Amino acid sequence: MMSITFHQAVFYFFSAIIVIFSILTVTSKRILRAATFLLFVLLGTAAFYFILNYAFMGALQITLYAGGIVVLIIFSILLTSHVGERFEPIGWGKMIASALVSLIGAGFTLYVLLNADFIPTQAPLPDASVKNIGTALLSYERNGFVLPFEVVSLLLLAAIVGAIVIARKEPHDTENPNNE
Amino acid sequence: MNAFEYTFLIPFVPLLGFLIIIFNFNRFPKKLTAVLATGFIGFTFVVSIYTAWQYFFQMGPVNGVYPKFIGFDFEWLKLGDHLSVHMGTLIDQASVMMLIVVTTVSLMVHIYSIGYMHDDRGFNRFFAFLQLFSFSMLSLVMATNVFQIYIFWELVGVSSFLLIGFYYEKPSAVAASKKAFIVTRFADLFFLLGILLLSFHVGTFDFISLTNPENFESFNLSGYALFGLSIPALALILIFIGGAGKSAMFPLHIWLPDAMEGPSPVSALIHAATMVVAGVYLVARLFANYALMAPEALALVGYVGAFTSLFAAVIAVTQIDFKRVLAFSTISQIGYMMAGLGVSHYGGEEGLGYMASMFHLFTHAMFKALLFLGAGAVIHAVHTNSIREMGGLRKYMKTTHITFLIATLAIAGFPGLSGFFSKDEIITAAYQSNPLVYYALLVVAGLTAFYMFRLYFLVFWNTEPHYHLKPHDPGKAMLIPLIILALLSILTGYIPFGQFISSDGQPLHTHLHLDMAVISTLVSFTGIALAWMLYKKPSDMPQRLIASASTLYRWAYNKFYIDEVYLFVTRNIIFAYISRPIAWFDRHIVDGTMNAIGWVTVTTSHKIKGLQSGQLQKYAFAFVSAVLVISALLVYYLLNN
Amino acid sequence: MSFLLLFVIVPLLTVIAILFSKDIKQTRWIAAIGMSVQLLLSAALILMYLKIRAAGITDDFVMVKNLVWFPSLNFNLTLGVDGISVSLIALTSIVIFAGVFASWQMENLHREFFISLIVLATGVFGFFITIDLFAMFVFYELAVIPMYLLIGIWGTGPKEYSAMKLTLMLMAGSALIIVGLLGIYFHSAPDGGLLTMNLLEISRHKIPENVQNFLFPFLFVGFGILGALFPLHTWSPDGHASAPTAVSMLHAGVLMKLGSYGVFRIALFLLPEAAHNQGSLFLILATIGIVYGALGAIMQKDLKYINAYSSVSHCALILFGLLMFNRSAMDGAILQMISHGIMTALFFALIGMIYGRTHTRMINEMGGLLKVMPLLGAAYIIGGLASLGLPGFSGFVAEMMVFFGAFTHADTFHRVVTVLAASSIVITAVYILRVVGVFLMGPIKDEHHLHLTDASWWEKLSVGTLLLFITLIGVFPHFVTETLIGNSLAPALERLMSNF
Amino acid sequence: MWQDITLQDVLIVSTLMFFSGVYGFLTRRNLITMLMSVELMLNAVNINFVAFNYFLHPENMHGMFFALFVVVIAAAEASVAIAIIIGIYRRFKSINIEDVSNMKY
Repeated sequence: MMSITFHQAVFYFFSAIIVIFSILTVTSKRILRAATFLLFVLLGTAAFYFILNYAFMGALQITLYAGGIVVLIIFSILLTSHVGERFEPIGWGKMIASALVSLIGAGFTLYVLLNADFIPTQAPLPDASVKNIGTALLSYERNGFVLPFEVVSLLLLAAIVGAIVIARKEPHDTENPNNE
Repeated sequence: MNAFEYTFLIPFVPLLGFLIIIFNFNRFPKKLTAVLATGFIGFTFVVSIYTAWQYFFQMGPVNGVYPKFIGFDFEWLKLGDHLSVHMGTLIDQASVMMLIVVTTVSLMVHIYSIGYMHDDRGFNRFFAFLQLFSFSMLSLVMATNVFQIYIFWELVGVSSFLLIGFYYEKPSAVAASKKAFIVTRFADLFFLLGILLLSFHVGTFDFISLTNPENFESFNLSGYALFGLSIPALALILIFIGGAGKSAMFPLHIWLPDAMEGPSPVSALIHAATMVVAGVYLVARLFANYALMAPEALALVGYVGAFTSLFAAVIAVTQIDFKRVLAFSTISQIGYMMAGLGVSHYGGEEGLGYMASMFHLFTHAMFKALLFLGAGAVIHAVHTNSIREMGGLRKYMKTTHITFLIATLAIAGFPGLSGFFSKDEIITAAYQSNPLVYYALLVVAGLTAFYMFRLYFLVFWNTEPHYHLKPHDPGKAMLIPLIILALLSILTGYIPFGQFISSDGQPLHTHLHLDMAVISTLVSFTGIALAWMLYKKPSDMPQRLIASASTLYRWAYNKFYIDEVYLFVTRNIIFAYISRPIAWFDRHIVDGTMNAIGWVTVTTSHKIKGLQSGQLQKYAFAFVSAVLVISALLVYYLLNN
Repeated sequence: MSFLLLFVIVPLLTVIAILFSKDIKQTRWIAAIGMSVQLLLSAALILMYLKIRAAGITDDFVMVKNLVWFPSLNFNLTLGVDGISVSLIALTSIVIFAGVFASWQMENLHREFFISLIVLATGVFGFFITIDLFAMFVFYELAVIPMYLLIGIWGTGPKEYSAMKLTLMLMAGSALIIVGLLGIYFHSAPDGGLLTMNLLEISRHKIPENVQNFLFPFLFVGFGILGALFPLHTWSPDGHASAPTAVSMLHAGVLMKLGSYGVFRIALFLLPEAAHNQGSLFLILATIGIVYGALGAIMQKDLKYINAYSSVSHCALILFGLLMFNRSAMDGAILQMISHGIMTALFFALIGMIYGRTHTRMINEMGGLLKVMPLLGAAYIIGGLASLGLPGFSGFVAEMMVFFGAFTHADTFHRVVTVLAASSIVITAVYILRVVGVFLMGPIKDEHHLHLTDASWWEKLSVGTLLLFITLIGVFPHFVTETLIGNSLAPALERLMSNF
Repeated sequence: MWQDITLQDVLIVSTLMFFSGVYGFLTRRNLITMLMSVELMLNAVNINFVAFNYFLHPENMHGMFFALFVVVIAAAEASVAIAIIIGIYRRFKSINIEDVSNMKY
């Protein structure tokens, strides 16, 4: 008999949340609701990280994604859309074609994944403590990530500058005077 | 051998004259040009006379045969491994005789032109072209090889083109110059092919070895040829077509009457005395080959000559343009020379026709040049070309009248004048070998006398129209050449020509054939008498005659519609049915194919570019689908291996 | 550094100098000086070449110098010349010299114009000084590409269409050429050595005959497109008609010769057996081209179209001569390259000058121009006479040598094509005289033309230079046909005749 | 710990999540919702990285670091994307993807 352990129950619970809200995110007719559903998905993901014992990842997920990106998205929604706005229905052809592609893709991927022979390992679990992560990030030895760390920091800088430049209102932009 | 090295001066000096004058054509005053040009040609004349004296009298025949000298020679171009083209001067009987003809007439025409062209804007240009022509013609006659002849053949052609089109603002002159060049060029194509064929089989261009009968054995003449002709016959006929083009033989004669659009001195020099006889000269140059290698080609020359002679004489009877009558007369006389060559054989007494033909060439040059210069003087005085608007001029232009009469008598074969002797020899030669040609030539002799005196009477006698300005004799510059040529027309007949010129180099002793002389004299007197009756006084006889033979008259008057046939062929067939379709074909089919390829490409890309819709989601859809397909293939591949 | 490299360096320096010029006056003087230097260089090159030959060196190519370029593929910039390339280099420098003076008043974007023009010339020079196939190809492309800009920007009439058509067709030719070149490259070392693009090294081996048969059409047609091979000549009338004067001159004068030079140097020299196998097919095309081009020219009304069709006919004669495989005809064909190069440059220069005055190129809209511009008119007539093969000009010598060479083949096929080809001399006379008669002679048709001026000094210089060389070669052909061309034909002839 | 959850279980969830993202990306017309779909896909990938790390190569933390960097880059990407979206909104008065098709042909 299949007995469901507690772990499994928790896992399935969050899996259900992720899958259901993912689908709701991409099908909801109201944009603000979609953003909310996305938040749930992100939180579910964070839960996965916790389940998999990567506490730092989970925390990062919550702060950066749930706290940062979703808020950003909601801001932009408020800037560009009416809150109660509903999407026009999608054309049947497009919907069916997209759904078909997605389903076939999902099916194909699952087929491959389920047929693959992953070799489970018995190695001890990594010590994903914040200290270890920090050390690895700033280490330049083997398994050290200082170079990508620096690259990413530069990238972030570029992104910040880029975002400001792009979103800045053009000083001589007289075409859209009502765009305060 | 180098006794004649100085002969390079003969063509070179006029060339120098041409270059000097043409590079200063808008700088030199007319007087300077006249002096320079006449001086240069006079110098050439003196050198030619000296050459003739040295050749005929100082050297004379060696062992009874006149030798051939190469005066000056250099290799101009190498064609392949063993053929090369030389440029040089060949001194032999024919070339020395031609030197005399060309330089004499050229000198006379130069002097005459000083008066004739005096008021013309293109005075310097005219003299430059005359020099160019003299250079080309002299180089042609002294050519050491057949290729050199071809080269200068083309150059005299272009000088003729330039001089016919001298009044280039006159559309008729432009058309005439074009016609002259293209018709002769067409003939030259055959000439070239003939040279190619001959040189391929004989392996040399050089006249001395080419025409030496002793070499004939060694020529490789085997091989197939067209129309059942042997190789030499084909080659020589092709060369003759070239000569026929230049010498205006039927059916390539159509350019010569139109060429009268050029100034009269030009007609005298180029289209009467020198260039047009180049064809005769060419056949004469290769006479040994014609006579010994391909008698059938020579026979063709004879028949074509005789036919042309008759044909042109018939047309000449009906023409009313002063210079055109003379032009047809020229065609007819050249036909005479050709016929003379055609009935001749190689060597000895049998070679009478050759000698006679050269003799006639010589005398004809003198009196025909005189006729044209006289015509020029008349036209200069009355400002029209139509003999219907002339008459009674003997009272106003005494000297011109007398010289013209001498020339007319000479060409009509009046006993004692030059034309009588040379014509008599040709008729004799024809009588000895070919009765058909003989009768034709006899008829032509009568016709010649008739149309020449018709012309003479209509211009100098008959009714006198009303002249706006009283015509008068031209100035000294024009009269002196007339008088000199008139003297020459009388005297040249008494040269013992056979002593100097003969087919095989051995002096030929000729005597007057009395029986022939009587017959031909009778014939020409008949012609003269007829013309006297019809045209001396105004009468309606000519009109009645015309009415009684109206069809023949109309055909002859329209030159038997040969021009129209050519026009039809060129304009309606070649232009309309070949050239225009090709132009169309090129634009629409060939180029159309290229454009169609381009159109297909462009249209296809227009269709394809719909895919590039700018719709991000369509791209993404394609992207995802493609990723799926590719990964599916990959997996399939991995699973099966 | 090799002396030959100067032929590429001097134009490039000229281009750089033009970049810094301030106005048209400076630009054209810089261009004129640069191209005069080039003219002197080619004179010097001829002298050096004669000296080397006089010293008894009988190598196929002299002044050979190997500059490594892509060592991994063994593509090198191998320099080297023989008499033929020397004479073509001289031709190029003459034409570009005259071309600079013919575009003396190109006010519009003058800097860019002269730069493109000289870059084009650089490509041509480069093509002639190298004997490495890859380097030749690179220079060939360098010559073709500026053409697009020159026609598309400075042209007249439907210039974009013409430029596009010309470039696309020539690029199609390039595509065929590169296939052929690569084919040769991969068969250049049959006994397992290093693959090479070096003409000399390739010629030491025999490429297998079946490979030759496969590659020959690619190379012949590829180069033939540039050499106006019927029926791939149609870029030429449109291209020439739209191009500005100097470009037409350079293009018809020199660039089309790249095609025939390529046919001679690469297709015939490296693939002799295939040339024999397939020669008659291309001979037929060449013969059609000769007659067809000439007939096509008769009915044209635009001066440039007439000359373009005439070029088709004359260039086909080059291919015709080359395909005769004997000394006289090939010598004549190469002389025809030079002769036609100068002649057609002269024509286009004159047409440009006349167009610049009358603003029309339609012959039936002009008349009697000889009266108002005697020098230009006379030059046109002389050019016309040269074009119809008058003795005393270079065209005659070239034609005669080709016909003589062709006539040494005694079989019916060769006789027939030779007679057909020779008939073009009559047709040429017809269209040349027709043109001359209509627009230079006769009464003046347009009152405005009465006030036109005759040639200015730079036009005289441009036309005079070209006329001088046509006449020099025509009067003293021996130097070019024997000393320069004839003696350099031996290797090609030897290869072509070795098995036959 | 957590031995009763297999790798496949996690992968199934992430796959479904990923392809919902794909579906959303293909069907949504609103640029912001498309961005949200992209975030979904990124998260699915992150889960995979972490899961592979956890189940297959626990001896080091490469997978986790990958995910870490992806998160950072996603943050940067989101900020730039939203800046672009706002820019587009200013320009076109719409953030409908079908209205933004000037880059065609």
